[in-house]
Amino acid sequence: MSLLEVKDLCKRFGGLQAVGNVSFTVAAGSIKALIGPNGAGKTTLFNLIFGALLPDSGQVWFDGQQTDGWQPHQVVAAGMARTFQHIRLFPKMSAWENIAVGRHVHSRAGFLASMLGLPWTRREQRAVREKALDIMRFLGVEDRADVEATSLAYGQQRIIELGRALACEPTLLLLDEPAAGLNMRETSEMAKLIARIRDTGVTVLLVEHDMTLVMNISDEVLVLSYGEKIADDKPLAIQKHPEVIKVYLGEDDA
Amino acid sequence: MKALGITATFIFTTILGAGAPQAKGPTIKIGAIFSTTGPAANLGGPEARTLEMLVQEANQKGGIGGYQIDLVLKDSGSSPEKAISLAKRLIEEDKVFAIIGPSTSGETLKIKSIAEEGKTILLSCAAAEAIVNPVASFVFKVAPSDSHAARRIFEQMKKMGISKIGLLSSNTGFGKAGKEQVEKLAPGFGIQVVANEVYDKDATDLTAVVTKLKAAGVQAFINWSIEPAQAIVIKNARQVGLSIPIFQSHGFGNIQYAKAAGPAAEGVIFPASRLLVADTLPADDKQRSVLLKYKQSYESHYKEDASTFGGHAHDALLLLGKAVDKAGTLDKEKVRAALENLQGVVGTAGIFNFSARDHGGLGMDAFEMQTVKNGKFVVFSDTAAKK
Amino acid sequence: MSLDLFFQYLVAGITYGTIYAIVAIGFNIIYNTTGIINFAQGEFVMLGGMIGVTLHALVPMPVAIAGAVVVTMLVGALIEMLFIRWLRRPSVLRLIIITIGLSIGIRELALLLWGEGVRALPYFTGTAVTSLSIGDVHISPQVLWVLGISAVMVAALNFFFARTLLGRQMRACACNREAAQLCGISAKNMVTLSFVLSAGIGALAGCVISPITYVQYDSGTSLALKGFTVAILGGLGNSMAAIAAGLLLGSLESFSIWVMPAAYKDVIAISILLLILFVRPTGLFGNAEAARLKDY
Amino acid sequence: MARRRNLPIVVLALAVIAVQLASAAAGKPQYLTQLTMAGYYSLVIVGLTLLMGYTGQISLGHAGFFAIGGYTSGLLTTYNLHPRGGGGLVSLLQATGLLVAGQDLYGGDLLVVRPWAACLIAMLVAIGIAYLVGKPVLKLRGHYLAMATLGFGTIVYKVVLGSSLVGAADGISDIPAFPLFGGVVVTGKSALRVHNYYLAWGLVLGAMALLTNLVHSRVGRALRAIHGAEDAANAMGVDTARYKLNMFVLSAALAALGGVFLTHYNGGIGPSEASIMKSVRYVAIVAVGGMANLWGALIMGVLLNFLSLRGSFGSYDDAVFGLILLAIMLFAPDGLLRVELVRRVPGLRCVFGQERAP
Repeated sequence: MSLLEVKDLCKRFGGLQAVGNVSFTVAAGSIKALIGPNGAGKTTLFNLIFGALLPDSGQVWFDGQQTDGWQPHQVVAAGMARTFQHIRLFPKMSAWENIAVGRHVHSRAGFLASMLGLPWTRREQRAVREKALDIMRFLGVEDRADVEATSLAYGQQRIIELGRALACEPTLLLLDEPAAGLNMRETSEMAKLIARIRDTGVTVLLVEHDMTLVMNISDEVLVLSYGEKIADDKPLAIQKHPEVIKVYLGEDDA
Repeated sequence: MKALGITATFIFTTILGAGAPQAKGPTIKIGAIFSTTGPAANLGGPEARTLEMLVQEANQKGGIGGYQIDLVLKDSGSSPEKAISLAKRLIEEDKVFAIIGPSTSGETLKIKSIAEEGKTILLSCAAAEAIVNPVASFVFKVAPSDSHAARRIFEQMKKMGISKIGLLSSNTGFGKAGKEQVEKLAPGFGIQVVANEVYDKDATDLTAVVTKLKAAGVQAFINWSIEPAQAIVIKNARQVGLSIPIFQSHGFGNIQYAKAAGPAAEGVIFPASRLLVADTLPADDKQRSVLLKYKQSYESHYKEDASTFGGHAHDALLLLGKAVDKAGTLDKEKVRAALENLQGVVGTAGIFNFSARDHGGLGMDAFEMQTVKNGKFVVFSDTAAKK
Repeated sequence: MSLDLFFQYLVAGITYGTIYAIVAIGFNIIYNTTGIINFAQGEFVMLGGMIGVTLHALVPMPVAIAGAVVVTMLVGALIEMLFIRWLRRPSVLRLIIITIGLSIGIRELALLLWGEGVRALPYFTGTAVTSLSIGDVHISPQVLWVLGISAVMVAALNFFFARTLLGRQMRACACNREAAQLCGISAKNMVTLSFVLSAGIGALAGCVISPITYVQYDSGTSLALKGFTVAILGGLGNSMAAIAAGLLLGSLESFSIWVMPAAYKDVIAISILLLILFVRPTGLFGNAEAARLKDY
Repeated sequence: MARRRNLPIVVLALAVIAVQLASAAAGKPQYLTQLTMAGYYSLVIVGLTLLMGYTGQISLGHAGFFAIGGYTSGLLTTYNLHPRGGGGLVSLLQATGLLVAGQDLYGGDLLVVRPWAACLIAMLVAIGIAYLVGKPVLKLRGHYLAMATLGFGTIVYKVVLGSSLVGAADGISDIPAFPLFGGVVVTGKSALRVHNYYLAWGLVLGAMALLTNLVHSRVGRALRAIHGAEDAANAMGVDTARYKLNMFVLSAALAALGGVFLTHYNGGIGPSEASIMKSVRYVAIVAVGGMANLWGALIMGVLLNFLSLRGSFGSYDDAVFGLILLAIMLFAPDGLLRVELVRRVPGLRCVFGQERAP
């Protein structure tokens, strides 16, 4: 059964067709990778699925609901979470607090209850902190809990950002270039981590340039070029796909 | 905790350090609240300078009623909330004998009840009728009433056969008070206000406003303001080709406005105290010597032209001195009673005759119709106007 | 309403508009190189007018104006060097509050120096009552002076920023400070220069408008508010847009007086400005990309 | 954690009592007048601190909300309905007990809205306006947000200055005292000075307790997240638009509350309370206090307002204010109470440096 279904999604910026008529599905419990040259419209597609951008036309169906036109926070409440290509951690907040923000949709203290400091809000606060620390343990960074997040090493910042998305308890996790800027060792650890996350039952859709990572962990790969889908298949088939080779190696060599 | 302690200590040392200066001999402590800064600085500035100068002069000559004056001068920045705080401070903490000021009606009205409850004489330098009507026993005002100015203007208009006028006023307390009086009194003189506009005191240009007057086809207009913008009105009116008579309020009584409007100000008619034309008054004029003395000492002291507003501070101190003299004591109630019964005191604004029902004291004759001729203020005469 | 009156209101609107626009241009220059709004810009205008009037007592008017511009430029340079230059990576909000503090400080100094009196330069052409007339529509020649000088100023600035090396260097700093520094441009000097330039422009504006508006120690504040409004309405950083926006705002104010009490002139003008901002969140001619770059 | 958070509140409560006792002991109870006024202004400042320092949204129009609160309550409690006594609406209001009859200072008959009702209406009006204004305005960013809030402030200022209903330039005078409960009355009468002081500071304490709780809650974390990276906060499920709006409305409500109480305390209000300079002052005090530092803003606010209201700076009030602003922004941009010294001394840190501590 497909958890996410994208139908004929289109988005133009002025004269530029960023995403044109893209349709695909992501099966529950799988890892799907989204690849393509720079400027192929991968991040735009992400933003359209996530609600950060409004599509010009087309539909997004997530978990049986039509979610296009929703705001990101509504999409998150429905069970999606994402990370960013350029790390967007909250400055002046510690690592665990960053992750705790991810618990937002799973806690409920509002303005009034929080101001009054009602006992249940305090209990909820403690539970949020425990959950955040649990996630840090799962990611193996529990010793950095109280460090200001933006002062961590780059690789660790990526992990905290991942943890923040996990804290949303998503059924579908969107990862925008999770290995960007990481060295080889860190990249392979990231790959293992993503596989582990999938094993906990989370469906993953990721954008990535590192082909080793993509081919190692993906169940399916979708290739975009100039905003259009040119292939959507198993990794091995993609590697042999003539059009993909043309896009990646240039037309002359094909 | 420590820092809070330090802050508290700091607050208290600042407070306790601010004790009154040591005075020699019997003293009378007078408080003053003026808008030395802020939107009404044009009023408060000359008032504060006048009072400082006169207190210094008086103390050299033995003070008032034999008492050295201890002046506590405060700047309200034209804010009522600050005037309230300062009035409470002066009355309760500095325990002043009387308060001179504030400069604006809005501030005065806010502290009227504070002075009344604190049984402290308040000599306001603002003009609004509401300051002395209804009468509060401790509250007086020394500025001439707007209603008198308005009546003088209307009388002049009648003489000139004007019945359809425009009214412009600035969006300050001075403008507002005048606007109310003009609106109230015009029907009684058979004069119709067909255009009535309030303009911003910070206006940069007022062509559109005078255009509206022009469109309304008025025979003359009154421009009631205390701020520089009133000169812009005069200029713009002449620029758009309005050649009708322009009447100003006594707020025009500051030669810098006439200078600012340049040739446009020529022929503007306005009621004002005789201070502006002191040197042209006949030798037997009752006010002449008082006016000249104040004018000369202010102008030599500060190297700037005296204005009628500084004169209010002069009159307030003068009246207080007379009352203390007459009462012969520093009993607030007795001095208040003496003040209330003062008759025929010649001040810069006119001749003051107080009574239990009239805490304003000035009559219509406080005003003299004046005009601008060759860049100078002169007494207006109908024959001169025709020429 | 007759056609004459319509045009007379339009003339009034043009008068307001040119005054606002000439002040707004100064905002844009500092904004373009530093990304901050200099809330002391109005004080440059006031200083220009005050110094111009003071000098005019001694020397002929053109010399006095030139003197005022030069002195105010020096003040601008001094301010930048004393209060801005040595700060390490200041946040935008910090810079804004510093300029607010400077604005208050300069105003109070002016009060000490010149008192609360009102001053003005004489009209460049004619006197306070001179006006050019077409039918029953009248316009003061000084308004044409302001309009003309604004136009010359914008043309000169466009030439400076587009064609001269210095101007291009300043623009480079505005786009990307680090990259500009790598190319050997002294970003700090460019910031100083932008203060000097906008102080000079402010001072010139102050002199040109002073016959119309007069100048007083606190006249900078209200001018700055209007200038800021116009700069925002046009879209920050764009001086041509500022002139258009100035004329638009001025006309709005003027025609609002025709139908509504003059007391609500600003209420109407600002309400319309807010409505425009809600529809176009980056001003009439601004672009979203630039606005995002210069967040707090 | 909870205990550490409550410590400063307890310290403040003790300081409030200590100041009163000290002023009584020193024979200077008059200082409480200005401290009371400063307390009401502090309500604006702490609300604004949360909006600016934590949520990252600047407002150059908060004096507008203060004025809306004060003016609405002032107008309702002074607008004499007696001449319209026979009217249907007036009779209806009278029947519901919303009106109170009395006499003015000079013996005229008065029929005005009861202060309780006026206060509630004023708060509702301020909250309603904040909601209507905040919704579109908070979509703007940076300088454009600054301009829009400045524009709102200017509109309020020009409206109160231009409307004769609220006294135009003179403002509203002779606003009656506000009997709260028991014998507690909001009034400037010197006999009730001490208990008005405790009332004002009780409100400040209450506000501080509520806001400190808020800062340390799920909501506070979401607000700081919005400040740090708005899009990322939205991507974590925070309804950023709603949170910004709620915070804006909350800070406006606090400002209006200060306005209502100070207006009844002063017995009057004038347009200067709505002026842009006032709004700029509030923003500056927040900055001087250290932006995201409730306690710093509170202390700086009280100190500066207290001295200014006493006229301690004479005609140099604005100048001194400008200089303090400059000096702190140049040499201690994180606020005076955030200099290294405060951070290093543990005792001080638990009072001033606690917001950011995990």
